Amino acid sequence: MFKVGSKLFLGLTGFAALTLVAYLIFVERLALGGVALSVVFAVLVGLSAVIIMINDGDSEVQPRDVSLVRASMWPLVTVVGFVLLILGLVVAQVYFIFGIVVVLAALTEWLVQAWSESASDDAAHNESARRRLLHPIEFPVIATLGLGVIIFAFSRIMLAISKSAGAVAFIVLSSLVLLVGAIVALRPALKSALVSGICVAGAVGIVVGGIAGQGAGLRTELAEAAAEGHFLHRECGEEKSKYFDKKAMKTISLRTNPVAIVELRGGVLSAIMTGFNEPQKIVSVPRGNPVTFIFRNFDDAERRMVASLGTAMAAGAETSTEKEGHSDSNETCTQLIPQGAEQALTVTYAKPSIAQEDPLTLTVPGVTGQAIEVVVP
Amino acid sequence: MNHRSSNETPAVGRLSVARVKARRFGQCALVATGAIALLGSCATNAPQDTWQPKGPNAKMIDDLQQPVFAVAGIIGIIVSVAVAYVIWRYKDRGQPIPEQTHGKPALEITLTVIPALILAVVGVFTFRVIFDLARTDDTQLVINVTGQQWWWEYDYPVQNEWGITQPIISSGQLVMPAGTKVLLRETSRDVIHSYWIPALNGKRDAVPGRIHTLRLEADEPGIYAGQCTEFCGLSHANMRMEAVALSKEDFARWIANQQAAYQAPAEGTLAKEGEAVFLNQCVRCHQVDGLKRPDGTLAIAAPDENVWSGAAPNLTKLMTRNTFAGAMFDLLRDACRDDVWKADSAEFGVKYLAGVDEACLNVNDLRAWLRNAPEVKPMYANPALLTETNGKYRGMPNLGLSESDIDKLVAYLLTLK
Amino acid sequence: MVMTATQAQSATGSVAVSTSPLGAVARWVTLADHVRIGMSLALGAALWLAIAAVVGVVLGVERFDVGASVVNADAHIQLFSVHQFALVFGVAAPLMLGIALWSVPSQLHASNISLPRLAAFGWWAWLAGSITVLVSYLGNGGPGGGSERYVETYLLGLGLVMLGLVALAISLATTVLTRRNGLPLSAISLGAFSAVVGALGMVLTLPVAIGTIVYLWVDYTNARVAFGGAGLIDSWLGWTMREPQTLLYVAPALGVLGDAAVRTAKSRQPLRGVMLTAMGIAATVILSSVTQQAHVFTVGTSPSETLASFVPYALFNVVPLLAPVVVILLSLLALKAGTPSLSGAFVAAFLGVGMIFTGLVGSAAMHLDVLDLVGTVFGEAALVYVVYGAVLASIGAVALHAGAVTGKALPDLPVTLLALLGVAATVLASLPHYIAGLLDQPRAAAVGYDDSGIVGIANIATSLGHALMLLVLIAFIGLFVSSRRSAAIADRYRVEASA
Amino acid sequence: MAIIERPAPGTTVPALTPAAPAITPSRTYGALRRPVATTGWKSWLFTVDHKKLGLMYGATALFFFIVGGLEAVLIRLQLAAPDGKVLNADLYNQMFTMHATTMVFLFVMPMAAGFANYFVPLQIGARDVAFPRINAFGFWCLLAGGIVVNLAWFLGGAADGGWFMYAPNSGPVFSPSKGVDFWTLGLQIAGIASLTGAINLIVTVLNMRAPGMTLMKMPVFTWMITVVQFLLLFAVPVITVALFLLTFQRSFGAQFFDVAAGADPLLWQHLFWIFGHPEVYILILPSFGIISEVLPVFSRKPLFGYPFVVFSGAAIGFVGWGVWAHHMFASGLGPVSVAVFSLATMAIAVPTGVKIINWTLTMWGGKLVFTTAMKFAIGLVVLFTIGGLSGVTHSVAPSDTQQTDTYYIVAHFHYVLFGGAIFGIFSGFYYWWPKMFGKMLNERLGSWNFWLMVIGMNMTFGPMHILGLQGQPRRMYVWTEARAGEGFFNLGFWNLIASIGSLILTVGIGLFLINVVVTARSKVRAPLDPWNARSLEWMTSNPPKEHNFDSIPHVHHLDEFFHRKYEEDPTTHSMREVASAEDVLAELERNADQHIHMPSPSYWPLVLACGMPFVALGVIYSIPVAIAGGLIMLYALYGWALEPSTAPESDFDAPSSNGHAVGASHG
Repeated sequence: MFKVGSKLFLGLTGFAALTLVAYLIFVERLALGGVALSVVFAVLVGLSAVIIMINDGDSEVQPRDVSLVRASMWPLVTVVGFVLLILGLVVAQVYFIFGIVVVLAALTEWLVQAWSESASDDAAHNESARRRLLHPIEFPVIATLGLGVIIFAFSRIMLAISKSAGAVAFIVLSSLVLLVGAIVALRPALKSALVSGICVAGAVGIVVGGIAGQGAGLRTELAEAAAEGHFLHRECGEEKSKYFDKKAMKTISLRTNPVAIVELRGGVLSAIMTGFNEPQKIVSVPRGNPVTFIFRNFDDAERRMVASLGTAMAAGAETSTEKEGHSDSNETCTQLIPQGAEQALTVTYAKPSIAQEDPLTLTVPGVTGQAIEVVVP
Repeated sequence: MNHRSSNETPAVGRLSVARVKARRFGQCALVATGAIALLGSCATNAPQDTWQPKGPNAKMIDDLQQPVFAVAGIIGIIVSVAVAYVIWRYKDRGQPIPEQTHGKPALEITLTVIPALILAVVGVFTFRVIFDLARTDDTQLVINVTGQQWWWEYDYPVQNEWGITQPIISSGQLVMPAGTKVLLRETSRDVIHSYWIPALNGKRDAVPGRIHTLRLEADEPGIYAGQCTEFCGLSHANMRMEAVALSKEDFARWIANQQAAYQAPAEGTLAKEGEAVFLNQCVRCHQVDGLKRPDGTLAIAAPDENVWSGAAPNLTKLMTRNTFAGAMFDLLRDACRDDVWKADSAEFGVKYLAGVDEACLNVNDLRAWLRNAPEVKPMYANPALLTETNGKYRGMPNLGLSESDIDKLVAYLLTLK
Repeated sequence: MVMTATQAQSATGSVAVSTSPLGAVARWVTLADHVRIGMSLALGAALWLAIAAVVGVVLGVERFDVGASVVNADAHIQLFSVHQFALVFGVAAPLMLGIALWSVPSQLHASNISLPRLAAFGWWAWLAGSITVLVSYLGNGGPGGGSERYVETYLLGLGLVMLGLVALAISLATTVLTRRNGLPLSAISLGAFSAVVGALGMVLTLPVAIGTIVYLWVDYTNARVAFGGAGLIDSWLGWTMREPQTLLYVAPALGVLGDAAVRTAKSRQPLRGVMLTAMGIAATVILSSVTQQAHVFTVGTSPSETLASFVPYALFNVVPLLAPVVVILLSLLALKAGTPSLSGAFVAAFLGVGMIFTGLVGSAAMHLDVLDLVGTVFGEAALVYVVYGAVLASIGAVALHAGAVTGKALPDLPVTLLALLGVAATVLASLPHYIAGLLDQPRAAAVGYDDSGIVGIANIATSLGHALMLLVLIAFIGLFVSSRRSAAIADRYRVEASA
Repeated sequence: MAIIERPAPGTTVPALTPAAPAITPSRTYGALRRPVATTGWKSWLFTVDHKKLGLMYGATALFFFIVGGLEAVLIRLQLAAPDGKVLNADLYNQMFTMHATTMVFLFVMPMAAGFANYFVPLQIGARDVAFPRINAFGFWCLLAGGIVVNLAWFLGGAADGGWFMYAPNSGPVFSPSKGVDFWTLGLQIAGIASLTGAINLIVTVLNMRAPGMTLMKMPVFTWMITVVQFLLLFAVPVITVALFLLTFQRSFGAQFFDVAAGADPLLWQHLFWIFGHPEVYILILPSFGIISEVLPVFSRKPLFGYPFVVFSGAAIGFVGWGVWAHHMFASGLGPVSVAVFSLATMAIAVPTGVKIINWTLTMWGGKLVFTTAMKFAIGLVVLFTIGGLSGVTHSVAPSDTQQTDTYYIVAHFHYVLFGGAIFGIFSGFYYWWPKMFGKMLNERLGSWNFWLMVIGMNMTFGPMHILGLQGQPRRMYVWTEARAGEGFFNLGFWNLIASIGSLILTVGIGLFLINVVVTARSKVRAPLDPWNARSLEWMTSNPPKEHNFDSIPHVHHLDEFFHRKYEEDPTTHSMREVASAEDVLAELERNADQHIHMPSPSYWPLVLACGMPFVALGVIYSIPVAIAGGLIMLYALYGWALEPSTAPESDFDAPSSNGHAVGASHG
């Protein structure tokens, strides 16, 4: 029953036990060394059991020679993942996450490859089994990565070149795609290597362009608009930015059912409201409710409408001003709009008029003596 | 049927005997086809009956729907009878398998064209009524109506011809002059509600961000019941409203009273103590115009800090209304309520304008409401569940008032008229 | 089990057999056979040996004169540290594992190692980790480094190195335990046996070190509140780079000697079981070096106190000596019993094990309280003895197995000469420090001792020794490469290997 | 489609002796080898057989019918008396929301899908649907969607915004519980089932009809199902978009319906009803199809005006797209929109009326046999007429502003959907039960079932007309005595009657379930042609073999089966029997096809569908879970796409030594 190997391991185990006891008696109790020796002892017990169980490896049937292990790059990729992990721990978290992804992906590939290769004796069959298991993962991941890179690179190109050049680039690129597609469609016998070569060349071109675009930075007006904060739609003072789209009405739905349409016509400001047959000078709006005014400018100068929100507003919550307005001021306004244009302004009055020292008004800077009074009951 | 209703212009008028019969027949014919043969007992004077118009707008609708219901009922009966006949006539009595006919196109085309023609006629009249009901250019009085969970706010924009020189704000009961073309400008502060006084007009949704109009006109002074009919959340079932039509003189009186200055309760009274409680507890959300703090400043409610919709009912003239809590409860006790509701149109104005006094006050419901509002009306007022609304209530929370505070508050509220 | 042509081809270890440079790179990064992995490791270790030798030379020169300094004095501590790391984890451990992986399958008549991809992972991890460590040293890292970021890099790199070594050791141990082709464990070659002993020892101890590294790294990233920082890294991890733990790394050397003796003597190994047992016992004892304590023997005031001091000392310092002693004695016995014709392999292995023994003896002596050697340069010398001894044994192992593995034997005479030169280099690189240690030259320091007289000479002598070792290394690599190019086929070894 | 060749039963095919390499396929692919079980739970779980899937659709739908029915009973109990205390406001709101959702999305639609799945291939003489795996996927999506929607009951309360889920009440602020999230995501998942099913059935009908079966020789049921599938194809994407927007609004802070951000809440209503109105026809047309099969069979006459019925169905399908805003007459659309939609709604009444006329005329002059199936069909004709006529009253927009959102509407659509859709479904149960299970449902119990349902249904929903006209709004968890009117026959009385009716209805439906159990335990087998039927699905065994037909019949007549059994006497024009059903079947078997290709079962539909609930739960609770679910789906999707189009022999272990077991299981 006990062969030499078993005896050896049993002996080692016994000796480890003795060492442990001696250590505990003579050195110290509950120290790291004691713990370690206990582990050593336990592991040796396990190993001895295994050795005895497999009859010292001296069995009749030899384990199948699985030396036909094919080359694999996954060990290396796993290590790359570990290096990324280290980099991530030391430098920046993004590497760490990337490292984890790489390690997990590599281990998955590794495991499946190992499993598939021992699945049967037919290598081709094993390869097909591996493909069937892993292609559903590999294809989408690789495709996503590839598309992501292409899209990102393309966006860098489009952000870097000027508006008109962007249109041209788009036309040229789509024409090229169409052309290549047409050629492929018309000549189905085309070598697939050639087609894929064209695709790869195109992709590489876009990526290179993207890198160049990233280096060049945003085109001027985008950079200007970003610097001026116009992506936040801030414009209530006297500043006039040429980088702003003045005809924007935010949404179509705002056109329907405003509380009042405020018109500036011939220097006179008036509010047109459903149900009132005459233009009004007083507008009654419910408190605490987002209400929409539409400002129409028939004056030949560029005008904007300013809604004063009252003094009580200044202390109020910022949610009560419209999002594009200045939350830190007690007035909000539309953009400057040219003749014939219209703009919507959504305002919420949180406090009743009686809480205000000054009347709540809608006015147009530069037009004196004209105001619509807003009454909040 | 068609010809009779089409000859009648939608106008104010008393029901003729013939039209009563026609209406009964239409309504009951339909019910009959619904296999319920209780013909004589259909109408029971429900306050929200959709077949009892009390104003020209509702009457336009009624004149249109009666013939349609009648025609529908007749067709229903014809089909039922035809099916019954077929069942009886062609039951399998051992007759041979019939000839395998595949149809008679001429018959089928005929039977297709007839209903199409009937519908075309109906369509013409429908068209007219739709556009008549949508008119906004003949308005005599504009009232803004704002829905929120779960009550209605009415505000009367400045209209000097009606003596409204400063905005009036009210809730629970829509007070309007009888015989006047009133236009409601509806909107909502939170979800979609629907304004519906069946006796005066069909319903119209109050949609946040939009202004919808609804024509109302009552022939006679009186109270007309209604109910929110667009599902609006937890207490949808408890969101009711009442339209009160007053004669033009009474309405002018009502207007004058609504604009009258605030009368502080006399020093040393229970009501004065109630005012203090109100200032302490209620004024955070509920505005009473003209109410001053002890330091002489105006007390301004800030419901936007406590209530999601940013509004709570203005209580300035609470006791001129007959209801509270979104018309869920009456402020009048039953006897007094019946007195007002069943008053004939001549006396109605006087009785309504008398408002609520201590003798008539429905103390039980009011006290229960003050004691713990969410218990008597389901509302989102559990502080533990308000994360989505940044801690703001939808509805009135439990204030945890003591009984003596409630005594004081009731006394104070009774002075608000 | 019939092998088809496809399978045979795939056994060569590459997907596409291509002779282009790109194909060569592809084959190399996807390696999964024991020969490539073993050789890669051995070459990597050789590079580190070169680094260690150069650093050794620099340190010897530096310590020749306390006052003058050729390198920045701030870098001293780093230099000593990198020297120690290079010797242990750069050279000894990967070299012995690499040689074992390279040669063990042929000793077991197996076609490949078990878990070859794990071994490949181990190799890459060791390579990446050791490069990381090197980078960390260059960036003022290391256990005593001043840059916190690079100290962290050092810790994590060291962890990766250990992870790689564990992976390699698992592969090696599994190979021996599962691929014996019917041979019972008692009948396998001593080389294979010693490899499994060493590998198991590493599998059992290095995870403890990895855990400690995690512990230390947490300490570092949390403002060093747990252990107090830089200075303690060495005291927490130092055991992994000192005797007797190093004996685990170099354990395969003992088996090389045993096998070489048998082959040289053309006889059976006498008392094989005793040898196996001795190796096992020694290894088991060494496993307890994770105690991280230097067990110094002090004669106490009472016999019981003396005993309490002696038992652990003997356990951790004296018993491990059993292994080299038994191996050496039995090898000599085998020579006596057989008809020896001395080979280069035997000479190299014998001298290598001798050097290891010398190192271990030095270590045991160092822990005698009476000699008062703890903290002196004596310990450094012991390490150099062990590691250079392992290098010599590796030369022996390559000479011994080259025929069976590559089909090309190494010529005996050059190997013998190189072995002798190697011994000279080893002794020159370490013995002077034994002496300097006895004269109280402190460890890992270039200041604070009297450099007049023999101490200064001893230090410069070590420089010569390291330089000489570098020469031996270069010469041996040259020898190996040239032998691979020669046409001679080592039939003799083939026959014997399969006998 | 993956197709493997299987030997037809009864034919002698040499045992499969593949010259396979020494491979053990089960080891090769592990869990990934294709499933082949023909019995046991695995044969159901991984099946792609349209009949099995049809039965699974049916069983699932029936389960949800019971769930939805119990919800309805609770609603009626709450409303039986004023100020009901059975449910609180919150629970009531959940109850009516889930009652509608369950009945519409989880009962009627899947039940129709079940019938369609089972009978469309049989009626057109096909062996399976065009995309069997997509078919299986559809079913699992439905089940997953149903589970997700109902899961909310156990995780903090079900959806409570009404099945119409109007914005902004359905937004995160006004419906803070997770119920609406479960609802939106569950319905999106269930929507996938409808969409895939639609594509599948359309392609099946267009491509896989038996030789000789022109479109105008197709059975009306198949026709109606086809129309429904087109409706689904266009309607489901709309609601999916709406639900998607709502999901984003709720889970990711989007502002599609946020008024303060400039949104218009009516957008939701338009999106919902553009789906919602065609949905009504999606619910009702399958039942129209069913009774268009049942009425001719039991009248012993072909359907009167077949082209009119078909084209009116198609017309309903078209015009159904132009009437959605009649659900929004009170929403403030403006008079022009209201007028247009009012007219369009009137127009759609015409083709609906055509159907009723044709059914009546089908019976006219026939030889009527009043089986339970026939009773339900006649019940449908009458009750749907009532529902249709009350619908016409709604098309008059001003009138609608009075009655919409009152109980009158509830009465109307229950007459349409209960009296119409459900009666048709029950008619289908009784008519096709012997075909599906080989046993006849008990006719005596069936008669009780029918009459209790008719009485219960009229008692429940009839009074609701009165309740609505008297001004009782719907969706109120309590009604108050104060507005109930005077006298004995006030709203309280009618509410009570309706509640009692609902209990009678419950008993009636309970009888059906009892009937199912009784029938299942009975040992009596159904005859081959119990009804003297007329269409192709009866030209095969009861239940049908896995491959449906031994040989694909050539079609010459609309009622092919009938014309194979009967011939017209050229002189008297009377019909005489020339062959029994058994003769017809035997003739087909004699010419059995030698090689019948049946699709292979697959794991992927199930795996793919299983990923979806994880995505849903992840969106609600934790995005990583959603990502995990997404990865499962992505994996399944690619696994599916890369699954060999033809299952190779090595893909699975042969089910038995001679390879016969697969095909012979139904033999």
